[in-house]
Amino acid sequence: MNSKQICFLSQVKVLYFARSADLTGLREEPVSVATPISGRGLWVELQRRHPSLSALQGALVLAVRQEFVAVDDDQPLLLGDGDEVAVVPPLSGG
Amino acid sequence: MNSKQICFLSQVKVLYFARSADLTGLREEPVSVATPISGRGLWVELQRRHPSLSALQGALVLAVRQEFVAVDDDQPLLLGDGDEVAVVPPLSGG
Amino acid sequence: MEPPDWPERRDVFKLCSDALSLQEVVEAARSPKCGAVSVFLGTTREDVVNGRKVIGLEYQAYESMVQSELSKLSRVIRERWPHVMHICLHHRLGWVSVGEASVIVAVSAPHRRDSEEAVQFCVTQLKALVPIWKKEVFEGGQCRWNENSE
Amino acid sequence: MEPPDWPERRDVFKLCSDALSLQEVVEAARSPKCGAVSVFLGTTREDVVNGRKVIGLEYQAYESMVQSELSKLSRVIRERWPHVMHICLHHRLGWVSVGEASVIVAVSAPHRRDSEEAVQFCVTQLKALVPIWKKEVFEGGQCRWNENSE
Repeated sequence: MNSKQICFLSQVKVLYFARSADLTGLREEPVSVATPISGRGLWVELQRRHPSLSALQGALVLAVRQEFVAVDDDQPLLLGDGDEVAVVPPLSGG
Repeated sequence: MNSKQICFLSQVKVLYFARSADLTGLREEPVSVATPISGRGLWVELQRRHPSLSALQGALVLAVRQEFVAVDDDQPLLLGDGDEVAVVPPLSGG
Repeated sequence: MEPPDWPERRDVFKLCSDALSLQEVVEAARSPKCGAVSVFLGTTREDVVNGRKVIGLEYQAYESMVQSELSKLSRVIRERWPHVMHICLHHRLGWVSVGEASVIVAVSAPHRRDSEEAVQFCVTQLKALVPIWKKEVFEGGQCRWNENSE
Repeated sequence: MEPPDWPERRDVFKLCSDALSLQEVVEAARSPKCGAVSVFLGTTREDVVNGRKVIGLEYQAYESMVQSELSKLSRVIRERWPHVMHICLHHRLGWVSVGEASVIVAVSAPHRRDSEEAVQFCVTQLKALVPIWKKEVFEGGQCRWNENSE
């Protein structure tokens, strides 16, 4: 790691819904991520842990602390321990 | 009466609703009219019987056999005994 | 999408002097073929006109013509929205206290755009064309025939 | 017409695993200040997909985010339709058989244009933004996650 970069490791709670829960076999899991991290960075990390999730590529967003974040968003997000990150496949409520 | 004109006398049933019932003090009455008669002719005849009805002038239509007819309509209508003619003040259903 | 051929399509129109039942109107409109039921419920509003408080409404109708106008209206709706399944409309007659429902309309369709548009159109046309009148009755007993402004 | 200042405005949002009550939703939305309640009832449609018959739906939600998205949605509705009084939305979770209601939304306002537009907007935004998912369950037990097409 480059010594000029300062980053922190936070343990976030990742929630899987609908097809993403089927693909990972999980409803939720704790995940350690280097923060700040972007939506894109989170999605790369989640796919690394669960390669099956790439089946959803192009058809999902994330929710970070209950706010939607695109999986190609490069805005850095500062995450704290216990923050919720959700995988949000296409919605079908109503 | 001009001998070339042929007309018949029919006894129609006139129905009064809403404000027209208040103005005439009637819910219905039998009225003899020379037929064929237009919407305009019917309205003239009804006002002759009940001058108070002219308070509704400009804000009502008639219904002849349950079809709306304007009070300035000159189309002749052939009425038979027992046909319904209704005085229809501005609607306020709903 | 081809308009479906549904022999079971229902029109249910009722004038009632008792309280309207929302459940009854919606049940009459529901169908297992439909994903959407749109409903309008019109109620008597608390109102003050020129300082006088409205305590209720008194409805009157030309009943036989109400039925014929509603049948015509149903034909127009089914022509414009051929996917509409059932149409149910109940309207109060006589005395209606403030807060009570005076009309309930429910329309079902497979998809909600049709039921939404049809129920709105139905209420608009009801107010414009169906021979029903209401009188506002004020505290103290005075009253005044109303006029739909739409 | 000046938007009124109504301290009693209510938002009632509920996720339920039992059958929805139309009466409860509409009662929560009614107000003596309002002449109009517009209601949408979404039901599970009898459906056949690729020759397989749908017997029901299984709903799942990100419950805490549903609440926060619905609160945001209410703020947007009240900004666009300042005359809207109450907003009530109940949504089923878990198993819903064909023919049962999965969602009921009711909105009240003094006049019907506001309640009609607001209820439609509410359902559109619910489908687009509120984290709820449904799985179609077919005869024989296969199933498939659904996707709102609007």
